[in-house]
Amino acid sequence: MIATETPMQRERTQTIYEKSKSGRRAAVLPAAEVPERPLEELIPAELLRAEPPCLPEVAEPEIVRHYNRLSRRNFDLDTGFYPLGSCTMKHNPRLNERVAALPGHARLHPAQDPKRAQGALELMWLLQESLGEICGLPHVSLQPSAGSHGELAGLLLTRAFHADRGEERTKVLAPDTSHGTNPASVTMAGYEAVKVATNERGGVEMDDLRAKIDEDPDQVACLMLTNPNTLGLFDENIAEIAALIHEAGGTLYYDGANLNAVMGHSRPGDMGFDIVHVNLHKSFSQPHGGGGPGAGPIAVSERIEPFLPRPQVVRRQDGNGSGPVFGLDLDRPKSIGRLRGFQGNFGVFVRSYAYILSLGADGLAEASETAVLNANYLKARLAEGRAGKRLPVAFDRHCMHEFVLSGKPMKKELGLATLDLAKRLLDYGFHPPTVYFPLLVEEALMIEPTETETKESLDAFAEAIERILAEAEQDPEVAKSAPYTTPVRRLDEVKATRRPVVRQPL
Amino acid sequence: MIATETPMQRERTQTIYEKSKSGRRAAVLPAAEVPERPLEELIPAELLRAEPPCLPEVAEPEIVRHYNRLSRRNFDLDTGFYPLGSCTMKHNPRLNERVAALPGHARLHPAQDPKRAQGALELMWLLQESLGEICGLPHVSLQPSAGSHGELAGLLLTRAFHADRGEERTKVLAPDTSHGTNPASVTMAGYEAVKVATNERGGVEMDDLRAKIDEDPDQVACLMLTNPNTLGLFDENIAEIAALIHEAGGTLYYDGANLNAVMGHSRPGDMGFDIVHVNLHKSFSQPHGGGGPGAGPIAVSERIEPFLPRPQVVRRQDGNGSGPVFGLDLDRPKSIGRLRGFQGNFGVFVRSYAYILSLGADGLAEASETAVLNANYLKARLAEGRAGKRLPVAFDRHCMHEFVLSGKPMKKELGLATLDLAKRLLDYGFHPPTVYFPLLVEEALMIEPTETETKESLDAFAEAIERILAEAEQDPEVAKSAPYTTPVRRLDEVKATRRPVVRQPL
Amino acid sequence: MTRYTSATPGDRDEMLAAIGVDSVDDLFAQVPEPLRLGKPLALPLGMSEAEVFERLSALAARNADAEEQVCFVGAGMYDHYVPAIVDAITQRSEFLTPYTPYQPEISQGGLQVMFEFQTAMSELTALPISNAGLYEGPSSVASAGYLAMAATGRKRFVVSRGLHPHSRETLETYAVGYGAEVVEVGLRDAETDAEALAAAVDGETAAVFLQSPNFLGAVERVEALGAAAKEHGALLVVATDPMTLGVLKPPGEQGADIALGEGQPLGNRLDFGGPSFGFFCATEEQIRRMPGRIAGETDDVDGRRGFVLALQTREQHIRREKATHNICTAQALNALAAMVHLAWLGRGGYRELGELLLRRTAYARERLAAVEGVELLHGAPVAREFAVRLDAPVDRVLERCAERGIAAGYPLGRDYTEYEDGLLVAITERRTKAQIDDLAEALGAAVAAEAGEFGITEMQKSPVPGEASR
Amino acid sequence: MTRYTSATPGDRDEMLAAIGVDSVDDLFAQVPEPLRLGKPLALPLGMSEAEVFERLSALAARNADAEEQVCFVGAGMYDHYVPAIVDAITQRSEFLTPYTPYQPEISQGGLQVMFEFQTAMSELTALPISNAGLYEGPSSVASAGYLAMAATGRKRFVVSRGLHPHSRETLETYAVGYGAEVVEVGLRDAETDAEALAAAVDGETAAVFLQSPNFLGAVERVEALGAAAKEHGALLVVATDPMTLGVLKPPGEQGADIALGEGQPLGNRLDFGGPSFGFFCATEEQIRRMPGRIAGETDDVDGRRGFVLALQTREQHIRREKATHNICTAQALNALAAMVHLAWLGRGGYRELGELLLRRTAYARERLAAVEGVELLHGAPVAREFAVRLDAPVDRVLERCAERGIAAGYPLGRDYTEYEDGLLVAITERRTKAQIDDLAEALGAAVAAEAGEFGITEMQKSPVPGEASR
Ligand SMILES: Cc1ncc(COP(=O)(O)O)c(C=O)c1O
Ligand SMILES: Cc1ncc(COP(=O)(O)O)c(C=O)c1O
Repeated sequence: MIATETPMQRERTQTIYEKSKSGRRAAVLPAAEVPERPLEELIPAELLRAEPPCLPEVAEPEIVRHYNRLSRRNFDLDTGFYPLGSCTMKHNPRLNERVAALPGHARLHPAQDPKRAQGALELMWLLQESLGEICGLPHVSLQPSAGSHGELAGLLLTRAFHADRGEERTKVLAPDTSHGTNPASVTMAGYEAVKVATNERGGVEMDDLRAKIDEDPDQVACLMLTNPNTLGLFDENIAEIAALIHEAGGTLYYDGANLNAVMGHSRPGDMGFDIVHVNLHKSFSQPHGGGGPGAGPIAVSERIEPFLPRPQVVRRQDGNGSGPVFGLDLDRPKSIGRLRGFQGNFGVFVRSYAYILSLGADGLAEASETAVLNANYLKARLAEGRAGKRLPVAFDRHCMHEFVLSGKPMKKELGLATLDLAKRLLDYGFHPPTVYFPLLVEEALMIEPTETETKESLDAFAEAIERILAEAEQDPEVAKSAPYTTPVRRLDEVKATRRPVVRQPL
Repeated sequence: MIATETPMQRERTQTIYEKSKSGRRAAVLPAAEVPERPLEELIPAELLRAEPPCLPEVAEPEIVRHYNRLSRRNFDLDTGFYPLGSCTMKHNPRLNERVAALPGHARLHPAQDPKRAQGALELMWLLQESLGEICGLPHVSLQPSAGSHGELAGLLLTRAFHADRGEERTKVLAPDTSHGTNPASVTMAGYEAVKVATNERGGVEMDDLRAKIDEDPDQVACLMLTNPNTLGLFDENIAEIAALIHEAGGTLYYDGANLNAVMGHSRPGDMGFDIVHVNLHKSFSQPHGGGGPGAGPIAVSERIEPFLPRPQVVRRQDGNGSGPVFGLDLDRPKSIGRLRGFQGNFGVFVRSYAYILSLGADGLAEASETAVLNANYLKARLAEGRAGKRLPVAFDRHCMHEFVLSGKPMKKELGLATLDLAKRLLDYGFHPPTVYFPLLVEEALMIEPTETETKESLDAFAEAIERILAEAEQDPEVAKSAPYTTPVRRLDEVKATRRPVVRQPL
Repeated sequence: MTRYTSATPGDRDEMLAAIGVDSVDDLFAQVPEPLRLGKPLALPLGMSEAEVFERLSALAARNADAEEQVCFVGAGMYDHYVPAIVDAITQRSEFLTPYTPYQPEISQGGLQVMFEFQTAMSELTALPISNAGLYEGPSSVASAGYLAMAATGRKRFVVSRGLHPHSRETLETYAVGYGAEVVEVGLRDAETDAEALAAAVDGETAAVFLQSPNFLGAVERVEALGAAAKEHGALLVVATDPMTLGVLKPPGEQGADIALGEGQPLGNRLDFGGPSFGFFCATEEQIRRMPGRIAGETDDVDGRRGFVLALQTREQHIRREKATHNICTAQALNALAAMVHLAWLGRGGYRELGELLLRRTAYARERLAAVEGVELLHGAPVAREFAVRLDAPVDRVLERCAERGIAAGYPLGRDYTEYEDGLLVAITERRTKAQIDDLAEALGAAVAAEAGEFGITEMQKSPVPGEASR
Repeated sequence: MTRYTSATPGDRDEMLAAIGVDSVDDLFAQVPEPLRLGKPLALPLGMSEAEVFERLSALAARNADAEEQVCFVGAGMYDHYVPAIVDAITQRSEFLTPYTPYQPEISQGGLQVMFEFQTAMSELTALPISNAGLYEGPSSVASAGYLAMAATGRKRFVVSRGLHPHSRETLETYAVGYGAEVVEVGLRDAETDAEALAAAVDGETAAVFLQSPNFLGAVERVEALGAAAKEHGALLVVATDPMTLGVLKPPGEQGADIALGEGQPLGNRLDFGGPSFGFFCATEEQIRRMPGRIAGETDDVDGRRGFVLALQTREQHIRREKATHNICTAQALNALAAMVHLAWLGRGGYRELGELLLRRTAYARERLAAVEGVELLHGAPVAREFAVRLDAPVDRVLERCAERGIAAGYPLGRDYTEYEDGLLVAITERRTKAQIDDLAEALGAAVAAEAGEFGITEMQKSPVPGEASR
């Protein structure tokens, strides 16, 4: 039998270091043009490096080939369906890359005098205004670098807010469905994380919430909520929840990872949230880059505003009537201070602002609508046939932009874990959904199709699931040893953690 | 047995038309802003189109996916070794793409007043000067769009040159090793193509050349020669050949497809050539684009200059001493006229000029040197072992930048045609060499590694050939049914020509 | 080593040893001594990437591109917006760096693109056969002449003066080669003189060449004009602007045997004139005489659908001196750009874009006609480009507009002595109403200033927009 | 439908039928009525691609970027030349559009890049462990604080005033959260005051934070300064500039427990400050306390080599409130850019670039010191950035230089009240000798003009370059 694996599937991967040969290089540098003085004249010998660090020595053609070949070992959104729940893998318009690359953006130094960076500051201000409108909150800071950074910011704001009133609170509540970053941020911000249970409708269990508050209302600093939550369900009790928290004196934090469900339809500010983070790399089409960059701007209510990080982008009416002037406001005495260097991930802002301009008020609302339609349609498709039996939806109601299935019956009846299903999906050319999250659903599969998928994609995905289940009824081993078509298969993750090899020995 | 073909290998390809659904679209257009008058008011009804043409209706995400997926069905130079003889598949620097994309180049209208296109004209002039120096000829026209266009230009120049002297000649000579475009250009330029034989050293058979000239020297308009020729061999008799042609009153045309062998080492002008075309998409790193764009500038001797196409880029000393001014010279009374619109493939000129600047005099010479070294090394590697026996080199001497093997023994002894070997190479991850050309070598394999390949690549290629031959000794069917790992295998080309389906029925 | 080569001194030694020579010079020994250059080329030494970038940026900065000047220049190439996905897709290594798809198994991407492109161009022109693209517009016209000679056995071309001057000149250049005669027929109020055309066509005529919209922007009555060709058995070759075929009756519905043109408006940037591509469509009858690559659909040994280069027996690499054309390397990447642009527009967008151009052009034409010192050069219907006459020297007016950041149009005097006062103004979807208004303002001011300076007498102007005509 | 969505009215009907509802509104019924917005957002309607492009181009045009002004501004981010292959590779869909590699089988590309990056950063810093990157520089400093608290059980940080002001401020912001105290130690002739440092460090100190080259450009004696930390069992955290480690002794060879910094100089554009990445390297001891993703090498079931996310048990998605950090989405693409840039430089090029910076910086420093009205702010050794004092108000001088197309440097007064007259000047390989000479000229002229205007008395200048000092 002749192998039909492609040469790329077959090849043992080599690192760029393994392709290195002494003396090769891609870079030619400009001549120094200035006197070639010995380095020791410039830097004390004991502060000089004896041997340059080991970097690969490879000419340009092989660098290009190396990374091009590596790239083909990735699955990506521009190639196929990527329904990774909670991640909003929506289309990444190339227009956004084009405008981000304009030299006026890409080669603008962050310390440029604001007077000579008016375009950049205006863009940031416009983005702030837009996000504020979308979130229904009056003030925005663009500084946080991602969602988790926004969470930390929100908790530091909460601390400052309470401190300003002479309070010091210790507990932050979050539902058991919350994302891992929520409790991690809580700890990092010096609070104690308190878990709140989920009710049978998939929302916050109100009794438990009340109990957790009542334990010691004065210690409740904040409730962090994702709404729709990670089950893809809108919490029907949100108004009451907000009232309870506010009554206790806490702030209400909105984890905006799921904002894509409600843009132009419902606003966290109107729901009573004080602080919202927005993941520009989710709802606002910043490409995910294999794990970043992103940005996690926060929108806040009036009472939180004084504490926003500095600098803050502001618009001032110029004295001489020549139109507004944009500036960086550093003079914010109550500010929690900086969360990072300079002004944030500006390149991400450009992309997301281009996206907002492209879609506009109408397009954003339509995007959320279609996201919800696509999710409910795929849910309906997966309620049919084998999937309906083996992979029931965790909470059986209309979902928003995503939904969670449970692989529990599949595991019991076919011996197939959710992981096996995920791995077999790879052979069908799909990125699997998020698996084993949220934690309260056994063998969870969290599916977020996003609005940019066609009905045909959704149908094809549903059919693939159906075929995998049919296959498994015949022979569960097929999925249990999957995948078969990828360059590597079922890697030993335990080994990688027990005896970590995290760099190449050279 | 579970298929290990990847989903992309397995999938039946669909055209973008087959992904179309009425009403979908990617483009949103700006509003007209002007009165919405009925079209009939603007254009007589009988000149209006009743139904718009059928174009695919697809939203942007699916367009991106469609073409990204299609792209993965191509083998490319940035992924692997591509020793396609006569094509100089050398590295295509991304720097060149970057400078070509600068708005000052990319958005410059070709009819812009030369006064406001001085940068572009200077660049063209600098490229002309550089190519002139490299070719050893004083004048250059950048206008031809590719090699074959340059050939046609050269023959039209020859005709004009003779006409100017009151002569009309009818025959153009070219060796039997010449590229197909040579005789095709001859016919297109209204000449008769006369074939000259090749001697046992791989050069022009001098007796045959003399005979063909002597038949009727007055009818010999031109000899077209590739030097080194398509066997990769430098014609040792070139001086004598030039003398013979010039004596007969003909012009000597240099097909510059193989210039990559001699840059900075030997110049066609010095060899006696009157007209040279240069393939910027070969020697000067313009990417091949799946079959263009390229450019085929011509360099000519003093006596040919008056006939060059118009417009010609010229440098003038400005009267007021403020430095040179560049212009388009249209006032060329003896010119053969235009070969195309505007000024040629300017974007290609930018890339090639960037390449020349990058390499410089030293780098160009080194490139040719390494090209010759790589070819001879690979030839030596393939003279060993099985390849040495089954695939002997057609002309056993040192080659220049490429060489030709003959698969005749392989075919006789193993039943394997050159085509089979080529197809099996696909499974090993290599682009095959040029096959069945030049015609005078039976079962020819024409191999041009180029200077930008590593020794490791050459070794790997030689090993693959060795393994394929070893495999074939065991079972020739393996190669005869190859490839196995490609999305499709051995397509029916006869059907495609007999009953051509050249567009999608809609 | 340069940065693009990898042979280290160690590699060299090993390679030379394997070859069995002492130095690379030994390999160059086959070049006769007197022909070896023996000295460095008189070119600068190599430069770093950053330096090359700076150098070329400095050159680019000396061009006034369409970002710097609002561009109303057309004349065959237009400042359309090229969608970002066009760049993203054409810059993928997999499309950018391979060559002609000689090995179909590993070239299905490129081949399928060709097939899709052929389908789209065939749809646009309403002719059943399209190739995968030629170099560019004018040389495609010349290629049509070569085809027509082969198809008819005749050697005479009748050409409208409305055909792009570059096309006419290129056709003449080629015709000298393949030995054909070119006869030109003049214009009447910017449209091809039908009577003169009918008189010029005879039984020796291989082809009649028209362009619509023609160089002055006028939409020609192709069908009526083509009757003369039909009558005498000549081919009707129609050059056209591919951005107008969403609204204008396509050549294939007007009796054209061949429809061709400059492809730049579809997805290709201006690039100071190239690279772009020429499209070339024809009737079934001409399929085996077509120039250039053509992809065809077929099956593989397993019955899977695939694409190959079809009808290669027309081509130079098979047929050599008997080939239907000499073209080899063409403009595949540019055709891909066009295909992506067309897919992006889609059926609806393509149509709408055509309408948008028509309406904005009508607006611009009326707007300019209402300007003092500017009048329409002709009253024929136009699609996206039109001609005016100026009451002041065109070059000086253009210069004044340029100083205001407007490239106001193409001076017709460059090619037509009879229109020394003519200016050709082109509209794309990038030209907003505000820019058109600016143009009108600038032209008016420039003409007035020149008139003032040179004391040209003001002419009586028709005050009602749209009624202006000569 | 927007241009990015595909649901046609027909699709919608079919989908709604499958769901069993009449309209999408029914799906939104779960949002309590009062919380439904019920009106359009107060944002403009969507725009065409060309319009968005024009709009953002117009904004970009209002920024003076490093193409418009010769950029001598550094302060943590530098105008290096980013090689073209960096863009080509990072813009490949396969790198640009996937997310974190949770499914290693189809993410080997990204995972291997992380592994290579970790190797390279480990080499640069001479520390054995590197993560795959954090957000950016200053927040990485704060993350080191969090690690140090966990490692030592202590809550006190001693920080050099030479640490980037943004890093100091960010550390303080975070410290308020996780409850640590920050103590600052001042500078002496631009270097961290060794005595004051030794005095500040005590048995409660979790970490000592240094930066070398520090914010004023001075190369610090890290090893000597770090002794105090070692003595008291505090971690030594060293922020550094990754472009200097080809020539400067790396933190790992000077006793650092953690080396970190802003990664922008490696392959990332300025982007008005982000996105870039923070690198974070440490000793073996800290491996299970590291923040961020780490790729590890392993085998698959067939024994094939592969890579996975290693040590995930540190991370928030596994450990939640017990995680070593809260970071999730990081800066993978920026780390890829760095890796490609480093591979492009290679061992030799990286070293040479470091040398080039050193030499050009030395030249620039001497050149500026020789200018009337400019003197060195300190005489400490520098690598690629140095500080001067101006005999005229810095803002006004900068303004004059800006008008000449030069961004002359970073005004130290923004962050250091003690250096109101200070200017920080940064050099990259893009800054040519000619540009440096221009800068000297421009600064001289500006100071003179301001001095003239404001009647500041001229100071005695040391006439010999290099001898200038305070
Ligand atoms: C629900 C939820 N919250 C928070 C986050 C954290 O956001 P980020 O990855 O941008 O830090 C994520 C995404 O990863 C998420 O899905
Ligand atoms: C030897 C030779 N001559 C001429 C040509 C024709 O050049 P082009 O393809 O640029 O028209 C080629 C290449 O294709 C060639 O290899």
